[in-house]
Amino acid sequence: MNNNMDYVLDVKNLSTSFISDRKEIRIVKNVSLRLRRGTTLAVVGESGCGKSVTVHSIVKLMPKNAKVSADHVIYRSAKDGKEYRLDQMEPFGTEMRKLRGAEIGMVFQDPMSSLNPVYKVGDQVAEGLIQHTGMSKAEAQKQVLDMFRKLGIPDPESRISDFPHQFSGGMKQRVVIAIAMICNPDIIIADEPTTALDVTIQAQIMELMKSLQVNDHKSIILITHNMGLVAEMADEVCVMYMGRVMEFGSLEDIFENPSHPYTQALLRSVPVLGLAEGQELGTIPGITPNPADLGPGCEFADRCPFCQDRCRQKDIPRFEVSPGHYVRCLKFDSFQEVD
Amino acid sequence: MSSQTSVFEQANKKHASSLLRKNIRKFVNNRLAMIGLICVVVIVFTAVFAPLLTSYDPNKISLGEKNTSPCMEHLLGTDNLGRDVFARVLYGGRVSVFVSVMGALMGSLVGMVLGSMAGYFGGKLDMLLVRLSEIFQTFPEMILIMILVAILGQGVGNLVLVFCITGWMTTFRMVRNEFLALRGETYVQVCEAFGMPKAAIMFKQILPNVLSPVIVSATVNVAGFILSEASLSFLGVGVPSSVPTWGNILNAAKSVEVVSNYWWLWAVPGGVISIFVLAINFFGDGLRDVLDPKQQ
Amino acid sequence: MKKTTNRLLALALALILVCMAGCGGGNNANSGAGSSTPASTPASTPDAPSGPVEQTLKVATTLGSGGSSDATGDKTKYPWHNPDGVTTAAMYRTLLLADANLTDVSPSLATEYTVSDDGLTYTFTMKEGVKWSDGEPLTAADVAFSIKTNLKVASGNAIFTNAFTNIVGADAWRDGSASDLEGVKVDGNVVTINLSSSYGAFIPVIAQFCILPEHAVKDIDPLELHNSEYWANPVTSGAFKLGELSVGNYYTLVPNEYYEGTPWKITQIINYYVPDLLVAAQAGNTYMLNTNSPEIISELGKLDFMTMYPVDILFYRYFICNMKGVDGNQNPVMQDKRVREAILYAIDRETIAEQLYPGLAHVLHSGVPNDYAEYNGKAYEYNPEKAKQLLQEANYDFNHTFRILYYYSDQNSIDFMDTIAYYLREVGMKVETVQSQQGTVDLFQTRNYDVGYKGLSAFNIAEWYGEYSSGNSNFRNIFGGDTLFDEKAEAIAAESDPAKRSQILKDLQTLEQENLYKLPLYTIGNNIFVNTKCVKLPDGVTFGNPWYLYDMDLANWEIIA
Amino acid sequence: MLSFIGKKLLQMIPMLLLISFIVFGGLQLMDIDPISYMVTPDMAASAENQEALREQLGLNDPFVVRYFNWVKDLLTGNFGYSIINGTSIANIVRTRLPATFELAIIALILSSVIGIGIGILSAIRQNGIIDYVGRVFAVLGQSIPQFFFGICMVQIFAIKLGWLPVNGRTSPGASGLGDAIVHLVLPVLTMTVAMCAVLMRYSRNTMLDVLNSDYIKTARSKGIPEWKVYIKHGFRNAMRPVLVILCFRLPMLIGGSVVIESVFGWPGIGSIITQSVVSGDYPVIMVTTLMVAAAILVASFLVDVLTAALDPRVRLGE
Repeated sequence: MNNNMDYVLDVKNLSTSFISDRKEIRIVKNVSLRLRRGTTLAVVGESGCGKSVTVHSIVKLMPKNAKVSADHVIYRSAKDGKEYRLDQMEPFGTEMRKLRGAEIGMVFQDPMSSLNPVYKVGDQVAEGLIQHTGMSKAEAQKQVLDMFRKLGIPDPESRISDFPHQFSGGMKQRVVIAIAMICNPDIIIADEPTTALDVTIQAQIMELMKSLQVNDHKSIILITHNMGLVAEMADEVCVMYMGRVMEFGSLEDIFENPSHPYTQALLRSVPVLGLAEGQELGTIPGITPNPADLGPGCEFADRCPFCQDRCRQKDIPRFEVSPGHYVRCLKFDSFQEVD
Repeated sequence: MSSQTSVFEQANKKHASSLLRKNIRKFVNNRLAMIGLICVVVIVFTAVFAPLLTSYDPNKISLGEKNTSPCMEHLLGTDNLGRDVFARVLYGGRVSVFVSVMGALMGSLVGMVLGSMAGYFGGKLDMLLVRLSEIFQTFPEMILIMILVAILGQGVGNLVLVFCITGWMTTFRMVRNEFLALRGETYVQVCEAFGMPKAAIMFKQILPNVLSPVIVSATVNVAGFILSEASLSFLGVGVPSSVPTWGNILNAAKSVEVVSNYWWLWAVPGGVISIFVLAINFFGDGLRDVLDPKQQ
Repeated sequence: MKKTTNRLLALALALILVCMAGCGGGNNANSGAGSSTPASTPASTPDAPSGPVEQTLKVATTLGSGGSSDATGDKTKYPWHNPDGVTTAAMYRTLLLADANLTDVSPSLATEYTVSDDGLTYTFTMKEGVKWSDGEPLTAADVAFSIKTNLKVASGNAIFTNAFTNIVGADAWRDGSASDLEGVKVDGNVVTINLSSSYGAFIPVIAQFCILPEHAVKDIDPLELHNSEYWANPVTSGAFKLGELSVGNYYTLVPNEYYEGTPWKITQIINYYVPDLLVAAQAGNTYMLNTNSPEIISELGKLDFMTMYPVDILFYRYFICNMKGVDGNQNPVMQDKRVREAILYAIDRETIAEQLYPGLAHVLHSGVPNDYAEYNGKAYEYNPEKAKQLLQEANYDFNHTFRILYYYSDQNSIDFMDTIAYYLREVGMKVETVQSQQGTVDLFQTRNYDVGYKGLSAFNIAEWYGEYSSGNSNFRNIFGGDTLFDEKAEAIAAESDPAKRSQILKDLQTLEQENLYKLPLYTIGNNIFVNTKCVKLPDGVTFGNPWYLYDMDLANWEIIA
Repeated sequence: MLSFIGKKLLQMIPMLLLISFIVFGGLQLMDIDPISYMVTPDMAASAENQEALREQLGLNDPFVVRYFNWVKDLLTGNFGYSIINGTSIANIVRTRLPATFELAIIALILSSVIGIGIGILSAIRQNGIIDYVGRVFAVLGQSIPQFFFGICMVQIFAIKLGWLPVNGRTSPGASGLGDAIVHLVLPVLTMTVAMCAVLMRYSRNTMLDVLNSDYIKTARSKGIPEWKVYIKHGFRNAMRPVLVILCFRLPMLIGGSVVIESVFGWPGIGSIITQSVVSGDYPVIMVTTLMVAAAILVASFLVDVLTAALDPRVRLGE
């Protein structure tokens, strides 16, 4: 575990639960994942599977009724070569704040509501920069201009003093990305960055993100339910279902050799251009269960065609089916169990 | 195919009933809201069944036993004419609660009808009604009420009317805005394409969507009107002073002599007014949490 | 970021400025109103009184009492309504000054007066050297002007109208057909008044009649005199004149340097406008007040610094029956005398008086109070059975909603009406009590009632009987212009011989009890309270009817704390 | 921005005209004769003279004639005279409007500062002590009849303890800020309590809404300190709806002054309106309600301008 400088983010057994109606509901369960420096990790799954909660738990932007615990959440900074234990930091303390924005940038799902309607976009982008570097407003503005140019926002000199409502959705998302990028962070966490956008704009934004990763050597966590995007963007994929990582592996592992029944079903449901006549698009039978009603055992058991009695008895361990390819399914209990 | 639909229907029903159950549970779990509901129910109940709860006539004068402090015979004492305070507060509640509840209901009704019309038809009618509501809102409520009372004269029915006239604007705006938003929805257009009568579309299809906030605002109005009734009594323009209402009973007890010597004469009506208003507010808050979570 | 902070700061500043403008504006307006007064007077008046003033008498007026010109606190009192209170006595003088019984008089502005044997000619000789507070001389012409003006005002106490209409040529002067009032002549410092018919109470009325300055009032339309802006800064003839008027708050009176009499020991009077007299007394903001409210009396009784002086006055409370008007308006319900009688029998007036107005109310059986020698002893005792029987005899429709109209808005009156309604319901009647905001119109024009609850603070007993007269422009609308009482009612007003008066009174009493147009309930006494911890009253001062002007020896009142 | 202000100002004129017509028309339906009010039955004087006065004051003219005369007079700056006590209405307005505004504005500022402050604090520390105490206070303040609260305050602080004057706006022989303040305490307190309650609840709820919004998350993701998140991103956005509710509360504030002024003998416009409504003094009702309506329109106009300043979407006309 000492050559781990390669992993910019290392999460071990992260669990999050919410307290509602005086009941504790587990939303994220023992999630472990690692983000390799300069690569993109895609977290995929149906809506409500805990993808967003996972990353929000990592950066500790959680509401007060959430309980987060983890064996460790380690961030390894390239700037100073230090390891930071995120799980041991105060959510809104100085240490955590120093990392947020500066080392970990975030892009949220809905650009329409992610920008504060009452401030000029330039100021909003510059805010983080000024906070972390203490530079003057004028200097910051200059950097913002550069960033706008880089992100392909036309006419940045005048747009910089416009208000969010004067921007289109795609442009707003570029501004949000600018906010995430302005301090030159190592990691960008993009929480469904294109869901709220038009298809053509989606492609532009994704291209932009890809180029950031490749050219600026950023590490990206991409949260999405769009398998197409995953195929295009990701280096590694983490498939989640009901707060659990069902399968984790490289892009090839997942797409060429999907092992978990859920991953297989997920992939079958992706529309492919030139679908042969008579070939049906797969659906996953049943509906997503209510997290409060889940029993023990595999969360996917109810919808799984391979389900056996033993699947419903206790939590399913992880099996490493090939190096770096983990599956949480008893079908693979012949493989080595890792925790 | 048909079995599948029925499955869906069942699922829907199950979902709906579980939503209702969830809402009820949510409401029941809100302790303040439950206390509020219980208080409101108890007070309304005692007012409605006043004759069963007390044998005294609220207007029965017995000058020999005036200003008796609470005792077994007169649970809450008597006033300066020897009338039983308990009976007066019970019977007074009938009028006060009736006036405020009716006022709020009528106000909401007027607001809903005008709001639906303004929002659905839009155009000049909308502009006219919006202006009208703005004018009504520009007037200080108390002054408007006083002028209206001066025009209509004092009386229980008139007060209901006055509350209705002064209380429709909030509902109107709410309903109108919602209608404006929903008018363009596909389902409304489908209904129109089917040739459904306009009134049916307005009241059967769109209106149910805005009922929740309207109900909440009506409850809040009830609380406000109870207080207004008391203030009007103080200014001498409320329900005629010969009719026992909470406001009139409290107003009769405002003199320094009563305040310092006969606590039960002001504490009882004052307490009942405050408890009822508090309870209504708690109840309304709870209702809002359940029915209308986004509009806190 | 910085810019936003600036903007927020500016916003806060703006709000504060708006607030200060609000306050500042208010203060300016006040001092403006205040300083305009001292500007016209020499330096003796302190511009804004500073520090404690030694001899300051504090009194108070209730805000919002209907029918009073100073009810809103915009101006001082109009002295031709009720010439009552310390402030009126301090500001205005009459030709003669009445004693506490309002009957005997002593010289004031007039040094002497004569009455002819036929009682038709009065002469008043004016005191020399009297000046108004603005330095102008007060002359006999002012007296003549005041009487003439009073005949033309729209609002004023009826005692003046009733007396002055007897002056020769009064009607012609009032309707404008004469350019002068024939019966009033001025000759040097003598005023001569000729009456067309004798009027017994002429001298007592003159003793209530404040003389106003012709030079200051002549340009004001008499019809609007009662609410003229003039009263915000009037010219006075008494020992005091206006110091400062702070609208809605208070006004102060300061010594009038043109006052030729002995200066008062008191050197300042403050009249506060208050929402509640009792609270003002508790807070020490009024040293003197009068009340007939049992609640206030009992509360004031708890303040050891307030001393009570009960006064016995002719303040009638009674029902008037709406029967028929000269215009043909009919209300058959009340036309049956048995119904009117039944109402008197149905109400336990003794108990009500005892319980609601302990020690204050005295039950009446006619216009003659029970302790008068003329009282004939006839009484309507509480007898609900008899009431029921009478109603049945009269074929009274028990489904008829019997409407009682009243115009008092104090809690005592409301309680009283509730009690009356209760008693009438007990004999099987359906009763509704209606509070009216505009008594005169509702009682005498709209007339949508069966009986009306009315009060009369009578100057003398003749005023009570004057209401029966067919010439009474109000009562003829409900009594049908019946001439039954006319002769006797006129006689009691004109007659001044005690023996003859006594006989007329007895006759009137019988006539009244036979007809019951008015249902007498009770007379209500009054209590005057003086803060004797702060005020030292001179020996021998007696208090009288608080609605009228009389000699309280105010000049010798002293402030001791 | 200027055209925005101009547009709003122009909109006020027809509003005022319409209000004046409605009020005037309404008053005609009012069955009150001011002359009769003025002369109580206890003190009835000559009926002929009263009729002459009625004629002179034009009370016998038809409605439309009176309305146009009135508007004409108003436009030439002649506000007319009170029928009841003959005071020039210009005088009434001049002396009394400032008093009412003084009360209303101070109560407004105080209740805004306290109400919004506590509301926002309790939103930030949801379910904390401030939140709890604030909510209890809010709910109590909203449920006690104002006049009764006022009467009790006078009894306690002015009579029993003797700390404060019982009524009025100034005392004779005293002047300056101190005098003004002691007179203001009780009426302002009474007014503030109810107003505060509403604002507290409302600003707490809006602030909670705002704190749950995405841009707050964005702001936090930048790593800026929490207080900056609250003040810069939260407060300013929460202020907009609060300002709107504040604007809607203004009429209530003035309306509330009707009761407060009666309780505390405050020489403001509210007590005059009460008196005029009761006595049918229509010229006074007309002018005072118009003044109040105008004042409220101006206030809501100011709120509009403030909203525009706070929210570029409104300012730039979306």
